[in-house]
Amino acid sequence: MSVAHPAEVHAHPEMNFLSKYFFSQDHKVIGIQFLFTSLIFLVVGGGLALLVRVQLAWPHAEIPLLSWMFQDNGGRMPESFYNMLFSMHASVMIFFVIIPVLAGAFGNFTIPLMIGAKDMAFPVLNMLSYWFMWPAFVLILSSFFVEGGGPAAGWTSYPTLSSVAMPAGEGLQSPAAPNSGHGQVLWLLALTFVGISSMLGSVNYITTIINMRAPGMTLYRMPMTIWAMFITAILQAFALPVLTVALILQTLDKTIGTTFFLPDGLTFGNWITGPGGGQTLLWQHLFWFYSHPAVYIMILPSMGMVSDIISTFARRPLFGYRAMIYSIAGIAGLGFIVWGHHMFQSGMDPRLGTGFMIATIMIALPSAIKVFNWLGTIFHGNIQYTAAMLFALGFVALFIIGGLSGIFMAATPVDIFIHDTYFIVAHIHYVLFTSSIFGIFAGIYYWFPKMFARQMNEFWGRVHFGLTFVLANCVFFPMHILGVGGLRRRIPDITASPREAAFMPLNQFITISALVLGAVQIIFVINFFYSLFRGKPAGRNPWNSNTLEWSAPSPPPHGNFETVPIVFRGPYEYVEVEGHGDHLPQTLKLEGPAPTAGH
Amino acid sequence: MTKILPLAAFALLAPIVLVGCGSDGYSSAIVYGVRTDPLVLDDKLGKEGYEPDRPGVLPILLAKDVDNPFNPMYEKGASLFKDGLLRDPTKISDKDRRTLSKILQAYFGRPGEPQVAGVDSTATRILKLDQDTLSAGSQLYRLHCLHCHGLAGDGRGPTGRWVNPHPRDYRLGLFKFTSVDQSDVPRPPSRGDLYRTLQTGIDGTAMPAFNMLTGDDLQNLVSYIIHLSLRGKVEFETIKKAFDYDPAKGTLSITEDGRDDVYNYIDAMVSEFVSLFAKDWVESQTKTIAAPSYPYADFDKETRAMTAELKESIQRGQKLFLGEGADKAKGVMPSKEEAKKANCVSCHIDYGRQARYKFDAWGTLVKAQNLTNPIRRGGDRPIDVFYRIHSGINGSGMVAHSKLEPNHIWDLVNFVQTLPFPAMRKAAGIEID
Amino acid sequence: MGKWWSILFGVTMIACTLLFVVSPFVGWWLPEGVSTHSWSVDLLFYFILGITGFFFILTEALMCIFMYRYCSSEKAGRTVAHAPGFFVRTYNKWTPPAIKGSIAKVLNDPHKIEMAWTVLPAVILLWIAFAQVDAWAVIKYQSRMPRYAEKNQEFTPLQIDVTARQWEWRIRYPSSERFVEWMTRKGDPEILKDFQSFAKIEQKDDVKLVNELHVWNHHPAVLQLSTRDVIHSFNLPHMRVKQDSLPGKQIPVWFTPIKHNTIRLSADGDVWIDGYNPDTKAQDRNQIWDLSCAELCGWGHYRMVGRLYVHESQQDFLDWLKSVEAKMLPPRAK
Amino acid sequence: MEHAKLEHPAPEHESKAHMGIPLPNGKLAMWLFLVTEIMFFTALIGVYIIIRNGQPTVRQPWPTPHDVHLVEWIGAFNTFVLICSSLTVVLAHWSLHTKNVRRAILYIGVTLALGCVFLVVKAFEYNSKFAHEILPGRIFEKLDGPYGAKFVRHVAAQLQEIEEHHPNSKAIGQVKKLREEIGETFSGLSPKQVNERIVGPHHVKDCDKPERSFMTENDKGILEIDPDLHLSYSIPFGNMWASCYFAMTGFHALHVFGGLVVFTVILVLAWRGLFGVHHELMIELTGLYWHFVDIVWIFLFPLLYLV
Repeated sequence: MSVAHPAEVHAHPEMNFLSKYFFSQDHKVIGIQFLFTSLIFLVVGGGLALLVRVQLAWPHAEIPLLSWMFQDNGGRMPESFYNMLFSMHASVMIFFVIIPVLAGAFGNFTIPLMIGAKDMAFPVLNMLSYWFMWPAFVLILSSFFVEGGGPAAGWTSYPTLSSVAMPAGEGLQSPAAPNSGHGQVLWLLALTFVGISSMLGSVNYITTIINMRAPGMTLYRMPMTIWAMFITAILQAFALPVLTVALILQTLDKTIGTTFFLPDGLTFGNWITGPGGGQTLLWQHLFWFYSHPAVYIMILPSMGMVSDIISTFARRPLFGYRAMIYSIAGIAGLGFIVWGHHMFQSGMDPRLGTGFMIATIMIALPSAIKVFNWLGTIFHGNIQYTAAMLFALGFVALFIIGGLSGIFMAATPVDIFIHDTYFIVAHIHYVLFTSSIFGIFAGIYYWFPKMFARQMNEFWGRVHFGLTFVLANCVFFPMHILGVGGLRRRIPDITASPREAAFMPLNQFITISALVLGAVQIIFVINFFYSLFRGKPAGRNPWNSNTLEWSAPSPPPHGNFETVPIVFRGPYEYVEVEGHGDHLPQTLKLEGPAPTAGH
Repeated sequence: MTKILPLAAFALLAPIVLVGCGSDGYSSAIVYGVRTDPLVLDDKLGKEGYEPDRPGVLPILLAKDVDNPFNPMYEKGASLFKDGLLRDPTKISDKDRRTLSKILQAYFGRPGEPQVAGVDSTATRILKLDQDTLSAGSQLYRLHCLHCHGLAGDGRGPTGRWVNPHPRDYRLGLFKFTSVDQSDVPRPPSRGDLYRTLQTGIDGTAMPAFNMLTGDDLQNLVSYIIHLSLRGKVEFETIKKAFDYDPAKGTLSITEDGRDDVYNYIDAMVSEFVSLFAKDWVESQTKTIAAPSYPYADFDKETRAMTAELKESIQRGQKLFLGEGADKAKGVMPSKEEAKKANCVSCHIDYGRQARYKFDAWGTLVKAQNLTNPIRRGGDRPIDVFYRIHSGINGSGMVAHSKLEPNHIWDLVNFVQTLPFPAMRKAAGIEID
Repeated sequence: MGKWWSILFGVTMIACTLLFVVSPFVGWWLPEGVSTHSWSVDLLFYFILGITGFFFILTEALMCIFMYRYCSSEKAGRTVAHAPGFFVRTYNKWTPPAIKGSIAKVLNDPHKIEMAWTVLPAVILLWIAFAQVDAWAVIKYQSRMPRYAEKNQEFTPLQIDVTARQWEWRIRYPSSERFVEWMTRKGDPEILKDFQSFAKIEQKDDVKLVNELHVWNHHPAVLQLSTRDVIHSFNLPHMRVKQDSLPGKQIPVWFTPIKHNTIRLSADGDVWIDGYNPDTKAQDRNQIWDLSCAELCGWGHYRMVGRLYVHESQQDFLDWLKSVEAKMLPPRAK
Repeated sequence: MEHAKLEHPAPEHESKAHMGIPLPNGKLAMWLFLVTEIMFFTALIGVYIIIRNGQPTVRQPWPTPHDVHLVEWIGAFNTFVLICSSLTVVLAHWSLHTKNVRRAILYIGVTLALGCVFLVVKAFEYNSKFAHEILPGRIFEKLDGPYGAKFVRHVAAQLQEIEEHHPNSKAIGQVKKLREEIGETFSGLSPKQVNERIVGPHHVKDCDKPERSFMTENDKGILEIDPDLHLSYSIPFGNMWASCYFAMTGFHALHVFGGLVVFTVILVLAWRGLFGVHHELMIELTGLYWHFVDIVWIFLFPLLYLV
């Protein structure tokens, strides 16, 4: 990573290579570390997804390239291997890509810069939050190679499939599935480490945002990115410990013979499990108590970043700035009382389902407000179609689909039919791929100049967007149709049921689109690395953006700002002022009466 | 940046080229291998009472696994082979192995193109061993059975070692659940037995029901399983007969030194075995037990209560079950002549609740079923339980009780069906603890 | 140049919409609903589809129009000259609106428009939420479960015990004798007791089958769902029924079919086949109704597929049940 | 709201280094950390409450403290110890606030000692569980299942050991008789009957009553005669109880231990002469944490020992 650093960096001559790039306490380096490791995992997770798709489209054929691994299965992929693929795809994407990139990379990089602080409140803690990810990386990757293979009980890891164990002290193998043995234990430990890392990060973010803002940076002058990161961190602080407890308890179930999630007397052929008394639904409650807010942890930062980007490139104040904040807070608040909507068909008391349904449907409201506000922002704007802006607009266009399809699932009677079908798969991918990942791409294109002092190639960025946008819809939109047809998810061979076999042509179309979509991302990778070394040098503020980070040098030195910035105005005042064009940075102090930019 | 263009174009095209590379059947590279796991020649492999295998460590008798110090057979490892309880086919010389493989392939083809050569047309017709049926069966087997039962029907597919009881190894020609008369010699099952097993699955094991497949598909599968079983048994007996273990060299070699024409020697042996075993199968198809009529009326129509004759039958069944080994502590004593006949409790200790582990014909550890558990692997219809008692369970140590009087078998059936359910035990007036 | 992007967005979204329009005609759509409550589920589905479809088209259309209309002529990073517009007060000055009249008053007051687009969806969403409470209650609330015919009930439901295991459905029916008693003797406390004990206590003459669920038309069936190993999900897509079965618990599920799909193959034989369409009086692939597992339950999850047979009448069902019983036992001596 | 005019930056902004609430970063972070800890223990305790109230029935009740060798007064003593330590940590903070460093060190020392007392008592309690095999995965329950045979064998081995090593036990006669009845093949008595012999007919839970009992009203179980013998017996829901007990008290003990490490560090600092009034914030934060640990125990004690 030989990025050309301006001279300011050399003001800290005591730092050697190791402490500068590896054990750095500088929030920007930590953010970039998060970004790089997570992008590597993005490749891993994407590869797993493509394998899943190949198996789905040609379930009876030999798997190209990998068939040598499966000679003893007639060249086909064993079903347990397929289950591992999608379980690991989801786990990797959620816990090792989206959350670390959004909260870890962008959170770290943007928070001190955008609030005008020198660094995080606790730089050492910040460094630890990155290095606590490493045990998780090692554990999750090693789970592929242990006896029985990686976990295959889905990313939700429902007991008892995931947690049935041999009696204490008789090995970690599981009678329920080969993969639920060693691989599952490693998965549980990996996620515990991710949880610790996120928890350290969230405490740090909240403290930093509350206490380290630059003079004049009142709460209502903070950019949406910071608001989103702030609320995300609060979500993490409250929800993560519950997941940690669930993970620890399941680990104990699997290793020392406790039975929190295991009823007694389960029969698996010759194995009949011993004393029990636990409840399987308990895991689901604990898991979703975290993992539903986690869905918002995975989308809110993207929403924040997209708000910033849209406002910048539409050259318009963000419409309804406060409404945006309240709706983020509303989503987060409601997010804590709707976890049961994942469990409508789970055997939970159906009367609880009614309550969860009403709360869930109301979540659509703040989401709708946000969409309308984004539309309001580009209305009468002067839209500059940069790659970042395109991804942000793509986010809005496709988040609408993801949001609207959520209403189907929230409606309990309709959920009876579409629960555990491809409709769910379509929904989560519209929210997580075409929204969160689009937000991440937008953020990378937008902040790349600040991170590396060079600009990414705009032309290839737009090509990347155009192809990704079209192909993502080719991949994920037909899944709605599969779901409406009642195709179950998580099955490697849809020909097992004649009703489902009818969807084969659609499935093959999706797979081909997915393969091309995967290939298109190579454009991004090449563009990223090419620009890293050869990109056009960027000045401080290539986008004429108003927020604070653009008033720092590119890349910002250790300590970020030459002088402590003083904030005079809100982040989105893209209004025309005599002598300033429409670029009114937050640090700009105007003579005369104050500007009153509304929204 | 111009360099990116061709790269991107390549990247876009690559997946399209990849699409549809694989074929839907076995590739021609896949052939049946000559077996490598030991031949179990005797089931007295060790003392009773070992804990069973754990998931993931299935074949405790795999030769390399006996060398594993954690294997319970480790201490006896070497002597198992010396004493002739096991024979290790990995010791066959490469040349002989190639010869055997070639000959077997000539008779049985490969998974993509299975066949059974060397049997007469009657057998082919009765057992439906024609090539069309077999290749249809082989395709289905690849999709539905292979991952547990393995390519050669050896029960060692990729997921096979993770389930307990282990998937059946067809290569001994022994099948557990038959409705065929087993009183004199162990016989292969009828096609109907295999069909029913496929259709209903085996409760209490990882064998699921396959009744979402059509009847024709199941018939094709039955044929293919017969094919695998024939091939396996021929291979087994050939290795057992033709190759002998030389303790000095530690190898298996051709038994008769005088013959230089190894190919013809093995070929003749294989040819003989194929027609012999096919005959066994054909014979089995006609030896189905004719179950005698059921003598009792079970429930009173009006009150839905057990009839007195059913109660008596169940109580008789208990006495038959306990036989001579009846426990004084339980206060149950059978009459002399009844006691001699069944005596199930000698294996199903404490109604199977405290049964001990034993080795079966495949060299795996099994124990007599815990009959207080309602799961009946051979099927839970009364007629299924009747067959189990009458014809036993091949290879497992459960012997055929075909000498028992039919009515006594029905008594045992009634008792065994009552045993798992406390409410029914109470109604029938029997106590088990 | 920038306007091109709005066209890309528009075309993609139109393609997506078209897919939803076309697929019902290709057969990629909701399977036929054949239970009494399936229509209420479908109605809600179509209703939500209508509302979300409307808002989808509205928002995407607005977005594409805005993207087309407000494309900047300046390159990224340059400041631009702002055209006067709604909602924005430029520096120290309120630009007069372009639209005149009463609509303009609303459009130009951001408060009002924000209130409008908050309250309107809120009302619609709340309405959706409350509209479906009753449909949900009928399908799932145990208080609405059909019970043994006591006072004001016409008939006793068929009761079936369904046990899931990796990877099949093991299904237990009452014997034909017992079943006839249930159906004919109403209000008898003895029979009530027997009826209620069915789910908890197995009996010697119970009929057990694998993967084959038999019920008959226009009669409620109550299934007592349990599992022996991991979580499975009982899924009858045509009946709009889905319910997870939990280890250690027994969960009732019920439905009433309104169409049958099973006939006797030959007049006096005991072979029964499904896939019969009573409307067209012909065999029909779409009339094969599957009973699948919808919750990941291990590597055989995908193949955990059984079949649902709906007989035409109670008599047909009884005949079938007797034919199965006949195979369980050789003929009785007496 | 949108129309609120953005006021000119007030003069105090320029004088302050940054904005924020009047709390040191450390204290704010400590409170946030405690929030996460509260959620952690809420989840644990919630799990316990749900399981405790979820499945048990009259036939198969949740174990009473007596069933699982839990002594109320020991728990109460520990609660008292922990409350005292909370007081001393407050006093330490107060002493430092009033610049009395020596007394502060003394109080910290006392707190450390009290914390150690708590852990030592806990260790004794744990030991009694280990001795009677009240451990997750080791407890027998549901004797009619496949684990019945294991239970009988386990008891047979224990009986043999008692005969060899405790020949003077009051119940040695019954022990010998039971072993004889179980027999060489372990098939003489059913698991439920063995269990009844051990705990006596009055203490058998409904779900473990054998269908045929050979004990009369006057017979006493082996453990009734000699409660000190280490014999396994059936505890319905015992495994769940042990799971919850060890998870909750175990994580609490880990937190206590963490606190003790901090106190030790403070004492080491003091020993080296580095401790002084500038550590007030540190003591305050440690105190906050220690109070939290204390409060958790105050929830755990009644939930486990009294309810």
